Amino acid sequence: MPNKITFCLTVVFTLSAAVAAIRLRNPVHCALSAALAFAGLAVAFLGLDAEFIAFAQILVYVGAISILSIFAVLLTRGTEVEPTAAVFSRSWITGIAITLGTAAAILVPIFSSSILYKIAPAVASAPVQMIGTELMTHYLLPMEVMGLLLTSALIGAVVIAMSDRPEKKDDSSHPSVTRYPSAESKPATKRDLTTV
Amino acid sequence: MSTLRKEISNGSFCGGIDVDSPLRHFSGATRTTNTNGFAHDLLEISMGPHHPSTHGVFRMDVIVDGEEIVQLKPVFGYLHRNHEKLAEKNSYLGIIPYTDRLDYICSMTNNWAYVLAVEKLSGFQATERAEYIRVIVSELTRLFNHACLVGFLLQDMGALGTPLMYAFREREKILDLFESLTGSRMMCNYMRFGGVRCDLPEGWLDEAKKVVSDYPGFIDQFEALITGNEILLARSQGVGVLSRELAISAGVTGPMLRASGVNYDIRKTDKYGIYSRFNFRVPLGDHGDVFDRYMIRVLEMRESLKILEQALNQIPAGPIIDPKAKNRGLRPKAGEVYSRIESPKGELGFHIISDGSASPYRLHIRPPSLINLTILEDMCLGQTIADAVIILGSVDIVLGEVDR
Amino acid sequence: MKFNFQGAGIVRGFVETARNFLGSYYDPERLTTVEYPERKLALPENVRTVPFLVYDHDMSGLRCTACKICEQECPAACIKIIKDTVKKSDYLGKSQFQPQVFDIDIAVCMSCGICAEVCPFDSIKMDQVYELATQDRFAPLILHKEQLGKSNAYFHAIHPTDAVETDSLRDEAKRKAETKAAADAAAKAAAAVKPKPEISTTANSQSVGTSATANVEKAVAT
Amino acid sequence: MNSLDQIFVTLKQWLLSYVPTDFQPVGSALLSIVAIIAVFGTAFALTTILERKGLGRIQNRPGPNRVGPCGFLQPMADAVKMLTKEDIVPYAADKVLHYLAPIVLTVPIWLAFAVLPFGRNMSAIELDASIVFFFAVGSASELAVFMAGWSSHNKYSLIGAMRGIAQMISYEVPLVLSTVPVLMLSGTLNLNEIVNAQSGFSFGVGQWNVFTPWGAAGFLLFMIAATAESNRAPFDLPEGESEIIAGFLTEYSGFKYALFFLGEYLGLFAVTGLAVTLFLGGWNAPLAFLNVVPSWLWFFAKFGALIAVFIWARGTVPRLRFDQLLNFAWKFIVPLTLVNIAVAGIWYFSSDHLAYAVRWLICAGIFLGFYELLGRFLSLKRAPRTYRYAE
Repeated sequence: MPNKITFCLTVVFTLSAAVAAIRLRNPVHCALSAALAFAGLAVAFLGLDAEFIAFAQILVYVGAISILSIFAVLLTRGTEVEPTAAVFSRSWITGIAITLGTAAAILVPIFSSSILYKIAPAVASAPVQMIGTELMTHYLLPMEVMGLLLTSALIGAVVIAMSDRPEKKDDSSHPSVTRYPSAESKPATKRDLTTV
Repeated sequence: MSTLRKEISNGSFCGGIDVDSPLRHFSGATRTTNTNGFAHDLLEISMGPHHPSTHGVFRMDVIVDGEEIVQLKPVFGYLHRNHEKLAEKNSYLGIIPYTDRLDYICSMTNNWAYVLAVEKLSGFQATERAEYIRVIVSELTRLFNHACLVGFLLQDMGALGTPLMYAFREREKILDLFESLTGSRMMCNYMRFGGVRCDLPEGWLDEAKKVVSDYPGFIDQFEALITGNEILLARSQGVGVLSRELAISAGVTGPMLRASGVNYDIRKTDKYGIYSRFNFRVPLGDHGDVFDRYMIRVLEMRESLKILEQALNQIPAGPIIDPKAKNRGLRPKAGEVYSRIESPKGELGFHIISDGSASPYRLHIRPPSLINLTILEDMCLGQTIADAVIILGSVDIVLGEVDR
Repeated sequence: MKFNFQGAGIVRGFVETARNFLGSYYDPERLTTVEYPERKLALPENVRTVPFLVYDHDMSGLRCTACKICEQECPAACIKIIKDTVKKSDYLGKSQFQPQVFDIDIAVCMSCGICAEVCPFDSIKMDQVYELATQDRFAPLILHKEQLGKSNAYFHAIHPTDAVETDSLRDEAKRKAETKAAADAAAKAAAAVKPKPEISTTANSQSVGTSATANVEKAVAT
Repeated sequence: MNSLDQIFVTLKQWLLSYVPTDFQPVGSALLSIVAIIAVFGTAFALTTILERKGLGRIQNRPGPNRVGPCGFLQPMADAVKMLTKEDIVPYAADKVLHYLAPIVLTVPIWLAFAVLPFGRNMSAIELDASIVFFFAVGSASELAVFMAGWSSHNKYSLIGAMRGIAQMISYEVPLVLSTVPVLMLSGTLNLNEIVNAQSGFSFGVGQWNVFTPWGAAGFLLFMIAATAESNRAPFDLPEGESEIIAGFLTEYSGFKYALFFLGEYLGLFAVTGLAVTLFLGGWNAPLAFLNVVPSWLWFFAKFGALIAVFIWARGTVPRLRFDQLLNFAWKFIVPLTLVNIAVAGIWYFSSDHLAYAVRWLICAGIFLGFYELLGRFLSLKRAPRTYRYAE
């Protein structure tokens, strides 16, 4: 019974955070609400006794992904809300179509899956050690492929970021020197300086 | 493009603010495009006049791109106290205490610069002993000014006051000397036309010798604490580079100029007072960056110690003031004079025009802090906010002197 | 002796701060703070804060003659003097004005000591009190004659060298004045035979004049 | 000896015996919470005063010594001052986020203490992946820093916040990576088991991880990353008082500021506790005969010593610049942690073939060689300077 209450609370919390993430007008608020929704998901995982997944969810999604989305929001400078902007996007019909399609794509396999008719094991725990062993043996190839993909993405990001900054000009061509026109014409010698 | 314009005219830098908010004009942000065509925001920050590291009430109007400075406007005048105008109402003697308050760290050198100008105007000559005393107190001033400067510089760099406290510990010893000599620690009001106000108290020379002989230990300690520190090197080398040409054409003087590699020290070029009798060298830097300015000050402290050792040993007995020199009710004949000395911060000059009355017709001060500050933007462009703070720290300004 | 590995500079800094930290427990050089209200440093003799007026014996013996030189010379213009209407006899026997009002606004005073330097009568001197804070920033910071007047003994206590020198100068001036007075009395006695009253006044003012010059020189020289 | 060692465990069991069986798990949790809040709340108060006194001593001055005996009531005075100060919220601030930020910082940090073993049988909850839990709850502090800086609507705050997030994300990587060798060689993610793995003695000296080359290197790297992660000098850029006033804290006052202050110190305590647990043998005694001293006392002794190191660093080094800070993380610390993982692998696989001392020297040599080379390479631009003198 207490588990069910916890579950319901978590569901309400997570869903409202998710709705807020979509509906709030300020993108920064949206990003923070998304972080809350991620945290709610982590609690749901905990309710399933999947400790490792729950902590990884917080570590990766709350700690990194949401921060990244905040960075993205700030860098694209989308935080200004125009007062005249419509609440709904004009392309909402397309949006609904995509949403329904995605939901169907997820829901159909779930309902047709045999998992629904399985009886849940008494202790549904996945020890960390088991996860690690499985990742390193059975799922080694997918993991390596993912690692490769992420690395190449990382390198790509670095390359894009590197070309952003123009080469620094050297000091001799500093534009402000020309503000003092006598600078080039007068060589600095001791004699020049001693005259008052 | 139209939305872009709108955002510029809205001028707010990030969310959380209503476009109709009366506060929106506080945030001045403009949008530019860089070479790659990415649009990005410029942020205007008003650093100061109430800012922890602007060394008083000084303001830097900074426009940054990220943390990189693209424009910097120094704004001063917040500490303007009318010293030059006050001088026109005061007697020549009564101006001396006001000079204490220009560069309130180094009252002795300020006194000297002013007194030297009046002596030049009225033809007085300081006595032999007074000349030695002047050199001694001025070099002591240079010692603790440089110590404090490097302390403040490291404070600006975030060293939480430890180097500053060590510098202050040594400064206290010198201030104690000044207190027993002149009666005041900082506002010494010590020099007079033709000499100095009072003679050295008994045992003062021995105490001064002790302070001077202990001082190298302090510099060694200080250098062990910080000079080799990799963070200091990384923070200060190549930061705030001031080229030799720019330094000369902008009229920069003092350790800042010498850090840029220009051999110019008024103690050597003008040989005012009795500096020609002492054997000392002028350290010169090659890079003109913050680290060179730091090192030049450290090295100058060591050279000042040499002068002090010679002066303390050679000081003759005799009168401390020329009895012919008139201090109260001085009315120098009409004329104009400019006199300068090497103050710890640079060339400190006094330009006095006398109309023969009891007060100067006009007194103008050439403050090294102000002149050295004018090129702040040139040193800061392309650097970050954190750099601007230490570049300002390395200029060595005292706002009392900048704003007068 | 210098090890140069990466980070050596930082390590040396750590050693230095550790030395200072440990040193603060046994080396007074490394714990220089003076805990002020409990412990006060002895002030050097030359220390000056705000001016005070010296009197001999009691307030009626105030040395000030309301000559207003200090008022004129004060760079901050913080001194206000109003002459009394009646003259009193000073220590030389010469009748002099005393100040009816002598106010110093120590909120304005910048403790430069020029008033003490220019005073020809050794009357105004620099005090050494430094706990001057008040709760009201106007009235209590204007010191009146009664607060400013302090005894010669106090002067001796805070500036012994200067006080001894001043006293010897004053004693000498007094002795001279007495000799003069005696000479004058003799002259008077002689003049009683042949009366010529103008001489005595001239002689008297002459004697005051010399003592004043001597004092000015002394004030400049110290 | 055993009774003193287990005194808190016994006390808790004795108290729980008065609680109905159904509520015992809740009661146990509540007791642990009370104990943790009491102990680390006191530690917070003590650290603030001891830090100021220690810094004072470093700077040739006695530090605060006016309030109470030797100034030890100063935290009380500070608390009274903080709580009675006006709580100012800027007009243009995002009020909800401005209000929530200190809470978001402080609350998750308390959770981190749940998994730390403070003594034998003394950890609040036993988790299989307790170190993952620790890092997970710690990651919320980045959000709090961002919320505080962004919601204040102050330029300094915003700069501080951006510095804060970039710094904390960058240093989270080496922080986690530097713990990897320990996890590899202990073969567990459970902090209690990691401590148990260090409980042996060889020649009477504790088998702590820090006494191995990869452990010593990992410890140093972990401490550097922890300093940055908890925004302490020389990595206090998000606050950087000489540059950006107080960074993301600029617009905070009164109670909220106090909460931030508390949160920062608790974060420091948490990572320090983790450093003790991972590298310094947790609650184990350093020498075999010192086992008589209660285990929790050992934990807090090591904890205090590490806090002192943080204070010492704060009194010594200047602050880095922002780009240097990130370069230091990505170009120096992260590669070194990776090298250290490799060194740990070499250490593990060479155990059968080489003598202990040889193994030690080889592993230390590899790490130090990389350290020196990488350092040289990164500071190539800096040549030693000489200065000319003019006569």
